[in-house]
Amino acid sequence: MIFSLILGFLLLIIGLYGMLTQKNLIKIVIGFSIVDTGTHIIIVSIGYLSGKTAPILDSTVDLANAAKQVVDPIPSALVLTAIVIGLAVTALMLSFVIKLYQKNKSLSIDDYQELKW
Amino acid sequence: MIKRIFILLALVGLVLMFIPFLRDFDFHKELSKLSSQYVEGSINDLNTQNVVTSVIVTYRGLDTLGEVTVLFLTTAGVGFLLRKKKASLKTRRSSELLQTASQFLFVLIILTGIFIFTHGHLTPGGGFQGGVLITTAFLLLILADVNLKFNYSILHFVESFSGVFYVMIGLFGFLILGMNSFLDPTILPLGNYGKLLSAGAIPVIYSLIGLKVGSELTTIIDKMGGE
Amino acid sequence: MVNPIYILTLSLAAGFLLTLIDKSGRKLSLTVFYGILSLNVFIIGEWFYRLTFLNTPTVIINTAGFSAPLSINLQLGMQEAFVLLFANLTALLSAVYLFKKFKETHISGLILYLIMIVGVNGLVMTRDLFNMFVFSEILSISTYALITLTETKKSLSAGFKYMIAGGIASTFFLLGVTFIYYFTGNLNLDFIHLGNFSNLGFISIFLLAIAVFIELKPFPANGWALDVYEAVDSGIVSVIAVVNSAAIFFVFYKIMPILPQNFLNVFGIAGVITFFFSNLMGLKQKNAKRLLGYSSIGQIGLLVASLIFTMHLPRSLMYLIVGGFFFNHLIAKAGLFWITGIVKKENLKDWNVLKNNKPLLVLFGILLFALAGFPPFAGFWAKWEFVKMLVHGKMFFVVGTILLGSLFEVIFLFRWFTLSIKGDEKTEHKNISLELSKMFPTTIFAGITILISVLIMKFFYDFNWLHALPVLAVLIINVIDFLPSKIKGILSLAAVLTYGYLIYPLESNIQLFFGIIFIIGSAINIIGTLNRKGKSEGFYGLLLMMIFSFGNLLVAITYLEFFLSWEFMTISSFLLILRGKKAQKASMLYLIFSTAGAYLMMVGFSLAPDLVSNSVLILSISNVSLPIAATILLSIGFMIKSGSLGVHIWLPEAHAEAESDVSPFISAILLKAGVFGLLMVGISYIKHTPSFDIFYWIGWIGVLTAIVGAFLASFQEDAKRLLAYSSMSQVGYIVASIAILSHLGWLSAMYLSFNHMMFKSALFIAIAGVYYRTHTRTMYEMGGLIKKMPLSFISVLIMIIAVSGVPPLSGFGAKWLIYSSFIEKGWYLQAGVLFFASGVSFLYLYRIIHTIFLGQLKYEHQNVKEAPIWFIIPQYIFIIGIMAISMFPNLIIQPLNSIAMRYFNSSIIIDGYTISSSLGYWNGNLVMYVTMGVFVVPLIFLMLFNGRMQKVKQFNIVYAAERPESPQTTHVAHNMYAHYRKALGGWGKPRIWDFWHEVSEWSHSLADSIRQLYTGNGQTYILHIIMYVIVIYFISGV
Amino acid sequence: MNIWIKILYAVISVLVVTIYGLTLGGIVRKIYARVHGRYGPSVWQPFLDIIKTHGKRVSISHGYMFYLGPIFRLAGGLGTYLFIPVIFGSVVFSNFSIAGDLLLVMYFIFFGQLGMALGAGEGGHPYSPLGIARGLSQMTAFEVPFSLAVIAIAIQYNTFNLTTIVAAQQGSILNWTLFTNPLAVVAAMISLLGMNMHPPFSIVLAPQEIPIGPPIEMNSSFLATLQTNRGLFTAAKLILFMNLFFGGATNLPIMIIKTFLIYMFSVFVGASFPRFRPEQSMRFFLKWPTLIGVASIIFIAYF
Repeated sequence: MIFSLILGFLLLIIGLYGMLTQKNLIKIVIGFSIVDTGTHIIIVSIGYLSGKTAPILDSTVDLANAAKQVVDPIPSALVLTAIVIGLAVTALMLSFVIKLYQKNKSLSIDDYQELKW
Repeated sequence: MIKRIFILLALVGLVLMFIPFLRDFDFHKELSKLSSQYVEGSINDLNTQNVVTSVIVTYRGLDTLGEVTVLFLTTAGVGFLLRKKKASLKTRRSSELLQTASQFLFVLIILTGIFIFTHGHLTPGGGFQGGVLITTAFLLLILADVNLKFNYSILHFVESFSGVFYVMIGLFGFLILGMNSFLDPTILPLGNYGKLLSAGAIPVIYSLIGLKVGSELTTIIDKMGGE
Repeated sequence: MVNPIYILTLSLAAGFLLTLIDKSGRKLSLTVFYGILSLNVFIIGEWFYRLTFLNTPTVIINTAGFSAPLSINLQLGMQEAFVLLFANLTALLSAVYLFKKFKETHISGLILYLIMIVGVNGLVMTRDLFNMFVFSEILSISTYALITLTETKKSLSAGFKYMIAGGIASTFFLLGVTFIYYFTGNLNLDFIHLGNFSNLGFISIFLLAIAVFIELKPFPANGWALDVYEAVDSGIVSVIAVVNSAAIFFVFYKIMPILPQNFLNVFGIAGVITFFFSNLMGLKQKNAKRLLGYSSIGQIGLLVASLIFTMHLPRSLMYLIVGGFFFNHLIAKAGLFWITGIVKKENLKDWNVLKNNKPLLVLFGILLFALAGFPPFAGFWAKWEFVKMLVHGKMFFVVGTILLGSLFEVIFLFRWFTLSIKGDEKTEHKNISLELSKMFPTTIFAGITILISVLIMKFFYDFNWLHALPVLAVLIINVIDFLPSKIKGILSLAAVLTYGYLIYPLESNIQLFFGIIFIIGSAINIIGTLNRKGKSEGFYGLLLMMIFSFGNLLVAITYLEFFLSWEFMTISSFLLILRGKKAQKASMLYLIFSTAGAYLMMVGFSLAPDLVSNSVLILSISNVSLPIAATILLSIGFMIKSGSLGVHIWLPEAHAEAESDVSPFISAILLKAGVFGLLMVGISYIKHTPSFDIFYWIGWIGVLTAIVGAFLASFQEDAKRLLAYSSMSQVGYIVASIAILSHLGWLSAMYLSFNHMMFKSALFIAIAGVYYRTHTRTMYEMGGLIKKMPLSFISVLIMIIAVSGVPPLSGFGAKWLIYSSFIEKGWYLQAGVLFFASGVSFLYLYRIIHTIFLGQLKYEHQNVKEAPIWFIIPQYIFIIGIMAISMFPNLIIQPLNSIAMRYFNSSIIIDGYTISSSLGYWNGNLVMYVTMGVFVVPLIFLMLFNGRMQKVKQFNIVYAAERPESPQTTHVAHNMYAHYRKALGGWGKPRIWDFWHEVSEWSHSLADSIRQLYTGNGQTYILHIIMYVIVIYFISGV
Repeated sequence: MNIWIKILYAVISVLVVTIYGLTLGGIVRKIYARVHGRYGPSVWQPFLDIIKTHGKRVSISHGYMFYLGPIFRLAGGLGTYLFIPVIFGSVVFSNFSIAGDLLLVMYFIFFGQLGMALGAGEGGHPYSPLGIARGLSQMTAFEVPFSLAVIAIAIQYNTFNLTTIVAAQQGSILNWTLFTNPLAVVAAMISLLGMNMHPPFSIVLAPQEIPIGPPIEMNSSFLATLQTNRGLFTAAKLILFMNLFFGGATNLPIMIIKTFLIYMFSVFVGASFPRFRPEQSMRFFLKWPTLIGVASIIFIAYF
């Protein structure tokens, strides 16, 4: 599905734009989430085969000829892992944000650049 | 301003880089050889109705173990980051209605969650999805009462042991079936295709994953919720 | 044999259980924690042993009962085992290092650490691309969390930047993996083939590769990494810099087979660029950990480049190069990061606390030398072979960039080192507490570094034991360092003589001659060091190392052996110079120039054709025709060591600031190593006359060195500096005479070398004696010491006559030979300049003897005594030597004649005591008798007829009928040749010094402006990464 | 030849030349006086001076180097002279020229200067080192054109052997270096002005600034030794120049005439010009005479 592919890339770019322009740490994390989501959509969409069903081989699928009737299960499997990992990273990022805010009472990324050169 | 231009340039560059994918991408009409093998294998070797599940739990079981580990790590990481005692928030007690409803829903959601992860090899869903559902149940409780205290020992116990059992099941395969059989689900009988008790150890693994994911996510939400 | 899957599962299970285990006490959980880490090391260690030494085949472990590509498989071969062994070992030792932290911190810290190692192990072993992603995320996430082990604003913000950068990189990775799957239908590395890739396939591969590459921190997309290195606890940062980097580097290694060649080339160059710029920027760095960060990033760049450029080499060589760099980086960097955690000082200037802490200083030194790629450490061998390989591949731009980068690295690392030893004395610090848990891992790593060096020397190169002698000397002397310095001195003297005896049979002819200069000269000079009080810790070890390296130069058979000894010589002399009180800057200058010279030599030797014979290099080199580029590079390298004009600025500083009994070694002997080398180049050169007459220009440089050195010497106020410039001038003569490439020329070069060794040793020792008594080197602060130190005076008198070339002493022989050879060669104008130089030398010679020994004695020196006997003895040995060869020049001319005859037809006739060239003749013996006659006759006359003479007191002079008010105003000594300076006008300005100063300023400000890239803003870093991806994408031309 | 006879010849040679040199010194003082419009001392004044100073009752020494300084000086003069073959073909006046060539002579000149400088240095008087510093500096400068000229000669005759050089100039006056290599002679003659330390190069003993310069502390016998040397050393240098550039001499009268004329050249210049400052003197030598010397080398070597 070319549209979902386009959507995925679009989200990716939008997310990056957010990460690059937003000053608020939480918004940056959100940007990252959007990038992640975009990636996931891209992954899922490449597994799509037009006109085929989900790779769950219950009674609706002819078992003898199953491989001809279902979409690619691998991207689905991969995306699941990717999602979980994305979630994990996001959670950790948010914890960092919380911690940073607790320590410095600021959510602006500009306040965290004393390390340089 | 200059930074803006650079940002724009960077994004335009990225778009230029991705454009070939959108322009020249031609979708497969057939499953890849590997996928076909998975589909066949899922039926013949693993007796698993849900091919995605067989891929996740068996063929790419190491990934999944890693994935669980990632979640576990996140729990540990969040716990490590937010390791200071959290302060009790002063809040108005939530209404009776909310509490009752949430407790009612809690049981329902938990049961649904359990259903989803135990049927991971048959229907869409599985350990992760079930685990997440279970978490939502706890989230509901937390939302209803912010100062809710969980019994951490149980949570930890579930978390630890589901993980350890998962690893142990993996190792059983390895010990029983040989050195290439880490995480081999055929240590348990494969059962009948399409039944709950089929697909060897897959449902067991998926259930353990469900428990682990549920307990871990709950811990994460609990940790972060208090901050 | 434990299945490697246990490495993953045991740690994992332990990680899962630790929360529960911890409930029964931290002690138990710590036991489990360290137990598992050690078990990992053990398992992997066994595998490494089997795979490497028992030739066990590579194991492949499939999972889930299916084989790849259906299931994910793990692979454990020799390379994996090597990487894992060191990763796990580092992890274990880092954990030991963090023991205190782990005892107190939340249990999650232990879990994170344990699982991080799972990530590393999995990442290295897995063959599945997506699985790599999962393991790399395990690694990253645990690292992110561990960054907050020390919870500061800095570490948190660094961690956040790291996460974002890592997130972006893994997005690219994920996209790459996805599309690779789409285009190849596979995720397993072993099943992905390049053959049928479409354009999109290449882009996918590119995305994957660039993601890994970004994790390797290429310049300039690496700001986040620097911040992490700076902000994070030393124990954790060593894991990040070493273990993580190693794992990701290995991932890069794994995906390399599927990368197209044009990507690899681009990445290789990008690695080189990273190496160069990181090290350049390191120049400006004041913060110790960030400095290490820059170095670390640079090293990874080098590692990548070396991997890519050595792919086609034979396996064993590639392992030496890549493994050498890898190992060197891993071990040294971890150790140094640990030391930063022990010292706990951010600013380099505060590191002088190390001064009072010998064990730590030794560790620091070992690791730093290893990191900088000095022998005998692994990095040295890797660099040598790598440069050789690049040169053979004609990749000169890469070689140049890498060597320049290495030079920068040496500069900033050793600036740090010298500051630690010689930093500002004023700042007082409390002593550093040496916790066992922190010292233990550091010591282990320093030990492993040495061990590996030994293994490489023994098994890869199979060196003669002689070549390890310099290092052994240091070690042995260190063991007996508790003895008083006199005993060690006598032992050293014995050792040097024994060494000389040992290598004597290996020598012949020209080597024997230099052997006398190097070994006998050193032995006599050692007597001067016997005056040391106390223990002089470390001194004799370094001294022996230097002397043995001199000797080893003579018996070196291969280029590498020669270069090895050369580097040992540099190291030891650098450290010896550094022992001087204010020698920080001086030793740095010396090191910088020496290293630059060494790098040029390295390229030069790489260009040289293989040696055919198996005899000593100085003999076999005559069969080899060095290409013109090699000749030039080697000559420059040797001329740097001999202090030729343009690259001489290290020389006065080093001579002046070294301890006064070290200076004679540096001046009289070390410079001759350069002479020896130049002679060696000349030997090859004369057998083959290339079209471009390089030695003509070397001759000019030598001549100009002589005149400029003489002038500079004349304008000094510092006695040792004066002597140093004098050495420069004298060696200029020697270089010029070598460049003549004739029998007479080489005869004069060797003759003067020998003379110079004697008179410059004696002069420096004399000045050492004066300094010992008066505590000043500034000449105008002295004066009239002839009354107090007559023996020293006589020695200086004889030596300056010898230097000046006034008959009847041996110096005249040198002058006679040199002018004859120049005229014979037809170098008339050069000879004119040398005449001028020899005239100017009278200025400084008179100055040094007059301002110190003659004129008015200062009040504060009324009570000084003659120099200690230990200084007098060597001087008089040298006087005897000078007198002997003055009286009987044949003693030395005859053997030198026969040496030079090996290379040229003899152009002199020796008839009795008369030596005749085609131009003139000289009878040293008769000149001596005539001089004695004309001297003694007036003397007797005066003694007979001037009996009424009376001695007068100090101020009894014809002074306008007044008594001078003080010796200071009466002693004409300060700025003695002011009028000459005036006469020279613009020619008297130190332009060369200014030039090098500008070079230094310029590179530092360049470094400063480039590092402004790293704004510290996380978003900018993301932008860098994205821009970097795009730029590399378009350069690779996918 | 018996070594004792050789020594006897050397003694004779030295005595003759010393007397000649001292007389020359007297004549020069006379000439200077007349130029200045004075009557001037007797021509024999140098001899009288030596006898007088030697006979002084008070003699002081500042130390052993001070004591040795004049001896070094005289030995330098003696040695320089003794290594020069004075009269071509004469056995008596061939001296010890078999010991070494032109280079030996050139470097032996420094022997006395260095020794004297050291002796004077121990005197402790500030004028001594001041004068020495100037003298050494000027020496480095005038040595440049001189050594260039010597190199040119070495190229021309392909030898440093003084006897050979003189031999090559025999036969006709046109064989003199003066005519065969005029540029070298010009360079060398200019540096002779510096060597003789007459004005404008009299900075070492400059009477206005550092009265009598380095020997200021020297007295009695020490001074007498120096004065003796002055005669001998001046003559030695003149003989060297004569040998190098003016065909040498085949007998004593020719030697006396030639050296006298050479000396007159520097006296003439000295009487006509005021004194340079030190740096002016050095710059002078390093400019034109040096260029002339270089030109002479280029001319002789490449044309």
